[in-house]
Amino acid sequence: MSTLKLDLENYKELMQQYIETQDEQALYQAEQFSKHSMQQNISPEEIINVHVQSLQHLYPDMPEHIRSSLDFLLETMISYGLAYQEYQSLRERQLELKSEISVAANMQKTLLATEKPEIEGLDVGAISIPAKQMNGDYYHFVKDDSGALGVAIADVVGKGVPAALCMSMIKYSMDSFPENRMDPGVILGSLNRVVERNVDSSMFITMFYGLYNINNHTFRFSSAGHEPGYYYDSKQDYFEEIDASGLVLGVSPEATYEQCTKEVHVGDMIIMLTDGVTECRQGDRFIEEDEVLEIIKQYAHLPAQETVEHVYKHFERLQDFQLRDDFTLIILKRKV
Amino acid sequence: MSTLKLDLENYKELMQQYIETQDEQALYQAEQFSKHSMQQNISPEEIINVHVQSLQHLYPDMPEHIRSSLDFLLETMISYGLAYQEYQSLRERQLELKSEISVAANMQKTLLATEKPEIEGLDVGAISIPAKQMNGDYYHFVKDDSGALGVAIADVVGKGVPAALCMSMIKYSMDSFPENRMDPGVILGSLNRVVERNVDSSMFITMFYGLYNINNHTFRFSSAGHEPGYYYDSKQDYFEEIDASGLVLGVSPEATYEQCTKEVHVGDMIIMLTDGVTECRQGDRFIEEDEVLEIIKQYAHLPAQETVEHVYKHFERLQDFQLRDDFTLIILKRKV
Amino acid sequence: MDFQSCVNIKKEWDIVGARQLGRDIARKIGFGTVDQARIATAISELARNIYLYAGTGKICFEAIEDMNHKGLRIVAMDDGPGIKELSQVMEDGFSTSGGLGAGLPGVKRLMDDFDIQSEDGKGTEIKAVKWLR
Amino acid sequence: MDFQSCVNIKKEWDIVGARQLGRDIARKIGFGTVDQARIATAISELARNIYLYAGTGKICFEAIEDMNHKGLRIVAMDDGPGIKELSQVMEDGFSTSGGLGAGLPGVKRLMDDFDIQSEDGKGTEIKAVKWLR
Ligand SMILES: [Mn+2]
Ligand SMILES: [Mn+2]
Ligand SMILES: [Mn+2]
Ligand SMILES: [Mn+2]
Repeated sequence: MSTLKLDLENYKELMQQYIETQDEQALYQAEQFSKHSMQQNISPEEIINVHVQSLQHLYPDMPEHIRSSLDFLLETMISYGLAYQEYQSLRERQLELKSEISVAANMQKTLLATEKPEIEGLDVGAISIPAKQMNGDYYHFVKDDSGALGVAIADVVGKGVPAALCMSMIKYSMDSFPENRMDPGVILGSLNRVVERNVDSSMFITMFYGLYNINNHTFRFSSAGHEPGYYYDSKQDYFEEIDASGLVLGVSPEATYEQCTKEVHVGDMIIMLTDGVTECRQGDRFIEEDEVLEIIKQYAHLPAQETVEHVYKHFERLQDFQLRDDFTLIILKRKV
Repeated sequence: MSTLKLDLENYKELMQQYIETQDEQALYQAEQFSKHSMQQNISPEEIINVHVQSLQHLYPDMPEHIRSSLDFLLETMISYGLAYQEYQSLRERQLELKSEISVAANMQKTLLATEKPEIEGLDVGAISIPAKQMNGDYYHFVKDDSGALGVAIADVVGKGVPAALCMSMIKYSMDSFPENRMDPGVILGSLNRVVERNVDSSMFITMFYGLYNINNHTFRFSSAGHEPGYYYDSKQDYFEEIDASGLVLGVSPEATYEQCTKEVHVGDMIIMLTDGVTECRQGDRFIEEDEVLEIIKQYAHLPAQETVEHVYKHFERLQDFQLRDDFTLIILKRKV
Repeated sequence: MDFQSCVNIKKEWDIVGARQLGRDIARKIGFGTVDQARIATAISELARNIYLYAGTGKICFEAIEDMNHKGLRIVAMDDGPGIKELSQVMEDGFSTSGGLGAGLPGVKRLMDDFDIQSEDGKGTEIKAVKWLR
Repeated sequence: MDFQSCVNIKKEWDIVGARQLGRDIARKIGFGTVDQARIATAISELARNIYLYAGTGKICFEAIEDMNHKGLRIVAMDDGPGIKELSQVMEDGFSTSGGLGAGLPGVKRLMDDFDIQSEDGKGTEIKAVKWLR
């Protein structure tokens, strides 16, 4: 109450100064005054009221119709005042939610963490960056009993919290698979049943699963409707799409997954990615597939981890530092 | 532009009406006018502007100082106008988040769903209601090979999205336990290691795990720092606390869990709950433990499922239909 | 409650009548311009809710006094269908959707105390108090 | 750009000078009272940012014209530390925290076009345009 009275004095003086001199300084201070008032949660109708009172002090002979008109104006401001108060409480709630989701995002990071494997003769690079706080992409490495390397890369249709919940399900399902049965087609088949049973039918997951056999350097893979990967033939300097037929996870319990095999030669690369990489946009323009491969090639001479990081930075800048979709890129390069 | 002009006419007429008659109807219409303006995203400073223009039309001889004062007033409204626009965009974002979380909450329901077991001679009731959209409480039933019934009840410290993520982890871990090894102490021990490994150290889970042996009617249980349960002796009309010592999950990897056993007689009940039941609040007053037990007894003659539902409704009303914490209550009643 | 301090709400025009009576009483109690306008807006919301959702009902006003200060109590009653999802209706941030109505959270904000009782099929009673400061 | 249409920002007082010059040019271009006030508020924000975070810099004004309409371009330049987290600074809802500053999202709202370039350690340049409607 006393602060408001103080402010009334203040307002009256500033207004008087402006009326007398019409100078910009008074207007600048008017701006400061209103910001200060907002900090104290003063509603716009109270500003009108202070205005009326200031006018009455300064001009006791103010015409009655002016006074009435200002009462009328005040009445129109009540609804704006309500919106203003709702704004304050919305902002608080929003901050709460924001911090809640940031806690969840950190948990998700811990939960989904996978260790990049150290494997003799194979250079591995992997990066996964969420567009918002929570990641709807997922990748996972696992070595099986025979020393083969299993690589999963997945994308939930949808972003944010629901996608994150869905991904943690995938992660736990995969963790519970026995470590000796790692055929890509079989793994996708089991995951498909888990997703079909547990998740609302409106939610889909695409996944590419590959198994790199370190002994004979073959790459066996299956895909559940996922973005195709690429094989880079370094001798011919040529990219070849690698894909296998299979339904996205969670659509039909009977889905089966084709399994394909690719021989990998020294110096060649296997590239796995999500559509957040291939569907980068620059303004309204979608990036062409060729452009993505061009950029990968540009950094291909570097260690695989540096390659994926440079490619990410390239497309991050291209998109004004605001990803439209989660971005995940994995590269396996045969060294010897 | 044209709508705004139209509104200017409208405002002028209403204002004139009010100045001439001072009647309430004009003020009511002023309110309608401002709501209509808000619908069209018109900022408060524009209302001031319309006011000034209306005054000038009606009173071309308006004193210069009044005109100046209104320019000054307009200046103070610019910041409020900005807040108003931010309010609009915040509200949109909030609606988005709300629907995102409601999708996630539905997923969680599907994911955490557990079937209430039908067991000869045992009457089972269970209810779990989240305080906000997502549930940080969890319960789970499982029958083991010997026909014994395993019951888990858990509470994450924390609510909302992070708690939900945490709970889905618990659920997947429990699903991956072999179905023949169901000693309460062992189960809590394994879960403790999972939580300790996977979850940020700031997040705790309390859990009570019980195993009801249908052959000899004994109840074996362990607790990870969870709210104690109760045994209701129907002959003596007496509630006895049942508790076992053990650390909350996720604090120390070496925690061990005491196992206790309780014989269950015909007509008696085992009550498991979370602190959302025992820490109900009415206004500023916490409910006493006795009150909770009193209410349970009041409905104990009903089938177990009806009992838990009536108890929930009682405390929901007591708390003005706004739960402060997730509410979970399970009752096992030996029938024969 | 005194008969004369109630207004029956049957048609839109009655909203204005309720505002008028409420504002007069508020002025007599000693409320200033801003509070008068806030009280009138709260009355609008309550009366419009009756008019739109219950069809008919009434709004009563009472000058009250506790140890420390004077105040105005507004009671809105109807025998309409009642409000099923109270917690949803009282939720913030969406009441002024599109700006057409401040809704009940708005009334709660405009006044100092707010209490609502509603039973499915048996109507709604809302009590709101504004204290003179 | 014409020398006379720039104001150097070194002390708080210069904010008022920038507002004054900007408002004069806006008035000459033909902007009405509301837009003049919005432009002045945008100038305040830009100038205060320079004063608070860069120490010194300048704000320039230019009357512009495309095929359809006239407008005012404001350019705020400094050699300060630059803005590291652009996406965070431009995020909505938290800029007016506590109500002390409308921040850059506020400037974006007050004007029609908005463009920002900032390099870590090399300063910031903000261009904002308001079109006459
Ligand atoms: Mn996705
Ligand atoms: Mn994607
Ligand atoms: Mn909890
Ligand atoms: Mn709890």
